[in-house]
Amino acid sequence: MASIPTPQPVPIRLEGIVKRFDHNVKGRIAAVDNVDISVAPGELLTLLGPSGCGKTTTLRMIAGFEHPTEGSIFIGDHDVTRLRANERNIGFVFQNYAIFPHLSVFENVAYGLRVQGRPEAEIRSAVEQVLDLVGLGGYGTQQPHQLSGGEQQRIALARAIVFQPRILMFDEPLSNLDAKLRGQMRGEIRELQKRLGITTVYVTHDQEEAMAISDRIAVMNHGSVVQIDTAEALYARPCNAFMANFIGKSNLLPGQVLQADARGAQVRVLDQTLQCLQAAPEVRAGDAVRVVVRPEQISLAPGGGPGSASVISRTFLGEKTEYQVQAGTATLHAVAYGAGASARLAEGQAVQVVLPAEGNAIIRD
Amino acid sequence: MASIPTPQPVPIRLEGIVKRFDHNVKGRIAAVDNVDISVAPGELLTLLGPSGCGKTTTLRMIAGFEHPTEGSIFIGDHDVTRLRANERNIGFVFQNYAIFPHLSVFENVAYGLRVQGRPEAEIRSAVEQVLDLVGLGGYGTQQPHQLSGGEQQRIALARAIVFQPRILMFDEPLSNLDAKLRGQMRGEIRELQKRLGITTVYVTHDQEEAMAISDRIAVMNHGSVVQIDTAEALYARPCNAFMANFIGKSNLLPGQVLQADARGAQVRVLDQTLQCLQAAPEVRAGDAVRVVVRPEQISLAPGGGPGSASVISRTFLGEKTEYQVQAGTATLHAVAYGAGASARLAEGQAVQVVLPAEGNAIIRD
Amino acid sequence: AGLTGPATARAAETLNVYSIWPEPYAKPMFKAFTQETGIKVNFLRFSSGEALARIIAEKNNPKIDVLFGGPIETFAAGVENGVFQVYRPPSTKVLPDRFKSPGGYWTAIADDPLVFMTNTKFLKDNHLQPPASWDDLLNPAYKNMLQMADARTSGTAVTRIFSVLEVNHRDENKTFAYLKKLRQNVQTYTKSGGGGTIPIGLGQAGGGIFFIVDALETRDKGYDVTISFPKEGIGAAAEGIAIVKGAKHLDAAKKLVDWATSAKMQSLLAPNKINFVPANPQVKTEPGLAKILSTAHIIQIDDKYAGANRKRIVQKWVDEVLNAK
Amino acid sequence: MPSHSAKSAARDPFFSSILAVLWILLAFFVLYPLLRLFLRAFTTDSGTFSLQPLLKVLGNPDNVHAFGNSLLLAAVVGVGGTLLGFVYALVAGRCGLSPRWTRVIDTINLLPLISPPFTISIAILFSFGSRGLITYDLLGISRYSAYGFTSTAAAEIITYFPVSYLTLRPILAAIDPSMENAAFSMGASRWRVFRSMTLPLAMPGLLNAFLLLFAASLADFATPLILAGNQFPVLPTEAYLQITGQFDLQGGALLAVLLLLPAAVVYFVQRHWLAGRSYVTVGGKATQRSDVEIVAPAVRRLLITLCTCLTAMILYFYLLLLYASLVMAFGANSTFTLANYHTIFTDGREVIVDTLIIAAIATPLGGLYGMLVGYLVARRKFVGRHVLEVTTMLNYALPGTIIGIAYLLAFNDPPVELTGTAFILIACYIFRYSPTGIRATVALLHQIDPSLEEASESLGASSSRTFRRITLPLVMPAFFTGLGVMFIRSMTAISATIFLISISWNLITVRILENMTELALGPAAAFSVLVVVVVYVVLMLVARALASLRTQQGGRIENILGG
Ligand SMILES: Nc1ncnc2c1ncn2[C@@H]1O[C@H](COP(=O)(O)OP(=O)(O)OP(=O)(O)O)[C@@H](O)[C@H]1O
Ligand SMILES: Nc1ncnc2c1ncn2[C@@H]1O[C@H](COP(=O)(O)OP(=O)(O)OP(=O)(O)O)[C@@H](O)[C@H]1O
Ligand SMILES: [Mg+2]
Ligand SMILES: [Mg+2]
Repeated sequence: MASIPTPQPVPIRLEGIVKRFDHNVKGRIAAVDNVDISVAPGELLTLLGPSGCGKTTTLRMIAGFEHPTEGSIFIGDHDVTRLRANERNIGFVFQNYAIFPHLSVFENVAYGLRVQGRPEAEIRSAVEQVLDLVGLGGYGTQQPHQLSGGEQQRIALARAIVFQPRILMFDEPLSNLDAKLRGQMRGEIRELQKRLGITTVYVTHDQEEAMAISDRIAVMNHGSVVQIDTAEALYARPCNAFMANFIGKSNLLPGQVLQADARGAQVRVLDQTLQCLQAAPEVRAGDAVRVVVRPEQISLAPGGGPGSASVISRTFLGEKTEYQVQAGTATLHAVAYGAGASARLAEGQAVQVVLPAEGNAIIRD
Repeated sequence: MASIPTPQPVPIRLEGIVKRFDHNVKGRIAAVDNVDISVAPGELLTLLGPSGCGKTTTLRMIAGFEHPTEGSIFIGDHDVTRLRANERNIGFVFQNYAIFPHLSVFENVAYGLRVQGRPEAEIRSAVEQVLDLVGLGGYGTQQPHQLSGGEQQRIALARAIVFQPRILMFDEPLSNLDAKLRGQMRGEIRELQKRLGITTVYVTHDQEEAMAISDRIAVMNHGSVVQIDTAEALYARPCNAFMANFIGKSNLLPGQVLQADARGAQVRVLDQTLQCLQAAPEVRAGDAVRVVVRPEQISLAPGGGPGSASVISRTFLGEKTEYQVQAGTATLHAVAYGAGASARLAEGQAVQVVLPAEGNAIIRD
Repeated sequence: AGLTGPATARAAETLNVYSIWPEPYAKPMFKAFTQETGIKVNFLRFSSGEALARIIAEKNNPKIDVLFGGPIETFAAGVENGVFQVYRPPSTKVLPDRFKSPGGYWTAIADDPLVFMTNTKFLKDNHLQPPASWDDLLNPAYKNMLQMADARTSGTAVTRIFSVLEVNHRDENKTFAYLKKLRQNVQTYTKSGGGGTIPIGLGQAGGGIFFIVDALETRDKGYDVTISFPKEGIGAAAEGIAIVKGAKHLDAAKKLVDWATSAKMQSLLAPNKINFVPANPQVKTEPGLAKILSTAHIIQIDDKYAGANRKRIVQKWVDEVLNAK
Repeated sequence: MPSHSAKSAARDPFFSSILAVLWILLAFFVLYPLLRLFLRAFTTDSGTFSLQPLLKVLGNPDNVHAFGNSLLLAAVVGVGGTLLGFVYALVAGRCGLSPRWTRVIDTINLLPLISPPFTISIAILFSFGSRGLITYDLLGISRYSAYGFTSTAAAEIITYFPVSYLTLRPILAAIDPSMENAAFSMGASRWRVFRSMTLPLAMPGLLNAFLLLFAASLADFATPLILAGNQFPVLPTEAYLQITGQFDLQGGALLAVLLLLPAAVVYFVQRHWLAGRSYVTVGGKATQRSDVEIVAPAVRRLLITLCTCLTAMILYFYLLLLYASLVMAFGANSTFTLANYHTIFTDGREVIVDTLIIAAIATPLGGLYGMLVGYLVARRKFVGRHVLEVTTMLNYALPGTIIGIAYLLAFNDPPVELTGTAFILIACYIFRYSPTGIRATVALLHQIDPSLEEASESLGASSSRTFRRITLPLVMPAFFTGLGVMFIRSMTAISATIFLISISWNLITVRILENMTELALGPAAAFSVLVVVVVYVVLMLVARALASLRTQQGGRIENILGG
């Protein structure tokens, strides 16, 4: 792409951001409610959360399309809260693509470069390069209405990255692409972002995509940030039940703390004693808690006997098979990978359930 | 939802469907090229394929928004190729949602029922029920422009299913929803579809979604149907390299057929002898073929020794960890699930690779 | 034409005029004037109402020097609005009283009698004689087939109404009774005095009452129309000229008024086929025109009476005739 | 898609300076003249301000009657003209006509708009009068009166419907076919789809067209002057007569002021209607075209027949005009002659040149002005937005006579002595005839998702660049409409012009009017034909130039002269 000197990466900081809208029934709602987020220079931070939780609204405020009702936004050292969008130098991929319907594919992508007044030859080569990158080489002269949904989305992507802004914002940029292309595109985005050190905020509804692409992930719910951390930390130590279920699937098994200290706790769950990580605030012996057990950590083996459970349902999903298992009063979700014996359990079959012995997270809500 | 007597499920049949468009550079291209598909009454068939492969175009022709350049479309016993869209009685979820911007959420959803002239009370209860179903209870009086991307998509969904059409068509109906909601919605769609026996054509780019929801899947590429079958069959016996890589990930390992008969073949791959399923057309001893090995079927164990391989890269993805492994000249993709020892291999580490002994598919392209 | 700068501030010996006489009439007059005096005349042509409305609106900073032509009605209204200045040209002495403003604001340059004009084919189709009496126009054969001017906008109409008044010895009851009956036959009252001539020429309407200039013009164009006069008599209206108060070229303006009221200009009317009757008694009426007029019984409309009652009568006409249900 | 973003004016220099300039211009060319007029209207003879004159005017039952007539006429013309324009827009945009036929319809339908003053009225008189070519010669009806409400309304509808057509065509073109398709797929009949999708989605266009037509009819004095006859007095004519007949400027001004009321009511009703609803159909996702036939074949035939008949009639009116320009004396002497053309090209040379110069200057300025105001009003939030919007409509909603007088009062005396210059004519045109462009732009912008402009800004483009590169091309059809109407009006305006022409600057239309009153139908017709030809040639050239400009960027939006 264009070869101007890479700009210095800049940090982004949101302080106490609130955005209220009028809702016809619910009255004045806070679509974004007191959000504090810091994005380090050159970092890729993902906003993840259920539909309607305020991701797009947050992103639009950073980009300057919407002004916060309260709070401040800093880019670098500058308070940009009241700055206009075109003064922020942000590449934005819109959830609805926002393809210019009157411009050809080429002109759509070239737009940002033309604004910067780059020479024609440079524009031409940069655009062709990025079109190849998104798999649309040769589509330059097509009109937007002649493109498929995914093709349009890729144009939106190409348009935002080609002019190498100081900051990139992606609002579900890959939602209409197939898994393969999505994987490839997210690789490209990540590679480019790292190479150029562009501070990036990425919105997705796809947990896997979030984990694969992000330095850190901010999970939002109902307009607030629930937890910000790296993918592994979020997975290993969800801070509450919402988190436990939102990033990956969880079985939240009720248990009783047998004994606890600063390093950890022993919890009795389903007649098994599990070694768990300490929670914050700390739990003490005797507390009733819930233990997070991931479906893939549960081993199922065919066979009845005392304390055995039974398979309620089975779903084949290619690389894995999902089960629902009734163990006492609890219904467990479990997964078996590959085509081994545990992948061939039938509905109604009696099984032995083994929970992971250690490293389990506790939640106390 | 509305309680009219369920209509008799109808089959759909496409015969030799071709649709050509003008492409500015490539000339006249066939977006859909000689497609034959039969959908059984009450079946849910998914069209799956890379972006731009012709899924939307196919769907639009079935719905009557576009006329095929060649070929015929049958719904039930009727040739509907030239029938108008409103005579086909099809619920359609558009890839771009096509929410009516001038109508409230309630009126958007109620539209189909109003067309059918249902009584007001019935409409009201049906709409409220379906809005609850898609998690948007209480949004009835909102205007579409006040909704988030995912919320709009759910309205589109609600609008198409509420009036219980004879046929349902979904064009990536869940692409803007998070995994959890997506899982839940596809469950609802499937349940509804089965209960009412509505013949359904479903377009998605998401392999997992396709597998979870479909009776059968038609995989398309470059305008043609590559393979139609159940999810398990497609996964187990991909007919070519494209299929092997498109549904799930594959290692396509070159091998030599040692011995073959109608039931199967023995193939020598990476110094291991694997029992494989016979391909069509059959392979014979001495043929050079490729064997499809799924990443999750490869076991990695720490440890060097003769024939050992080494880890090139590791990506943590929550429930699983992906590896690239160098085995001789071949680069293998492998996956380890859970948090066992094989999930903690480091980059550069020497590992032993074990391929699955039997049930492997062969491709001979 | 320059994009900016008022046109008035041009060469010294020019004169700016609004002409109510149409261009084909005004142009040869001004041309002759320029030849005679070397003063160039810039003029714009407006209908009488528009011309006066402009002059009134421009009162504080007049753009023109002279208002040329047009019924003295208009001039009287102008005097009321205080837009003219007193000037009595030399020929005032020879003009009858009817042809000059009592205050000396305007002077007449021509006279214009009213006539009945009918479509000849219409007469024939309906087996009618050309109307020779005011009452002939009440014939139901004319129902919805007459066109004549609206008194609110047209001097023609006012002259017509006063003609009827005079014929009826200023008995307003009798007059308005007649006018109301006449209204039954009127298709439309046109906004300008000559507005009905072409429709009558084309046969859209059967007939009407017009100034002789307009009637003869219609006939000269080739339309088959018949001109006749009522035996009871019919009025005439004078055409005037006046200098605008605050005129920027006063001397030149005076020269134009002098010239227009002189025999010199008025003897140019006939050669230019302008069918006005010269106001200046020193000029002889063109024989053709004189011949037509010879059958006519032109009556005097008393200026004092007309001036004093005009507004009231017009309003009464509007209320009782025009808006009658 | 939370799209209704608030854009702060304060931090946008392009925007705030534009706004400032705009307000200064409006203050000077709209508010100030009207203020002068109002002062005049509400000042008693003793020189004090008073409502007494107004009460007097209102107390006159004739005026009240005329007011009622005006409302009736405006309502009928507004509804009739809007619907007729809509029918044409449907035929052009939804009936699958070939581009050539669309162009033919476009071309002919522009005629009434170009019609120099009174042409339609006169043609109606000659065709439908008691000896009319159609009523008498063709149908044998005699003594049919062409005067009155019906013919006035018909003439105004024919004269103004092209405005509605030009406003609505781009609106229909911009409706996303997937909306209609979605409705179809749910089993809705074509009629229902039309009723519940096409019609409501075109609502911004329909309401704006109605507003334009309603106000235009309310302000039109020329057509009723000729056609209304005596049974059907209307306010603008009364005002005109008051001023030019009774020389009662005050009374005339007061009558005219009354006209502002209904126009304002209509404006607020349409705003209220559109508020809080969204009509965005040009979203960020481009939609595929569709093969669906929106209009049923039978209806299609019906619509096309209807339009063909009306188009034929319009054509006939103008052939009549052409004929009149080529004979010695219409109806009396049918000898073929070019004398009339000779006359206009010798005597009329100067006015032709003057008219062209003024139109050439006023058109681009007025077009841009209309576009800009439309954009600001539809897209920007700033204090006094609605006041600005109303202000831009004022000169349009008042009869031209009144505007002419107001300008004369305001600009006749130093220090702002503009009378006698071309400047005053140009200013008058720009501020009187751009509302068509404004309303068309506003209507079209209602359909366009603001995220497109946001995308441009996020790519670093300034507001002005975004405006030029994104907004402008997207509302190009509305811009064309504004430009075309502006040019046509500059070539044909008469009512205000009468008071603003000067010895240095005289215009064709004034000459036409003059010729008419001089009974010189021939030259009047020849002038009219000339105007029509000039307008077509110029519009064609402009359309072509702009089209080629846009194809370089790969545009696809229709222009004023079709396809
Ligand atoms: N109107 C058109 N003119 C020209 N080409 C078109 C037109 N519509 C679609 N195409 C092309 O046809 C191909 C198939 O389009 P289609 O919309 O069916 O793809 P799709 O499978 O739905 O893809 P996606 O998953 O990206 O939505 C695309 O390559 C597209 O560019
Ligand atoms: N203009 C508006 N008026 C009223 N409510 C709005 C408006 N825009 C957004 N909302 C509401 O604010 C909430 C947050 O919207 P937002 O678009 O930020 O969600 P999101 O996290 O991007 O969701 P999705 O994943 O579905 O796109 C939603 O519930 C939405 O209904
Ligand atoms: Mg969103
Ligand atoms: Mg698609």
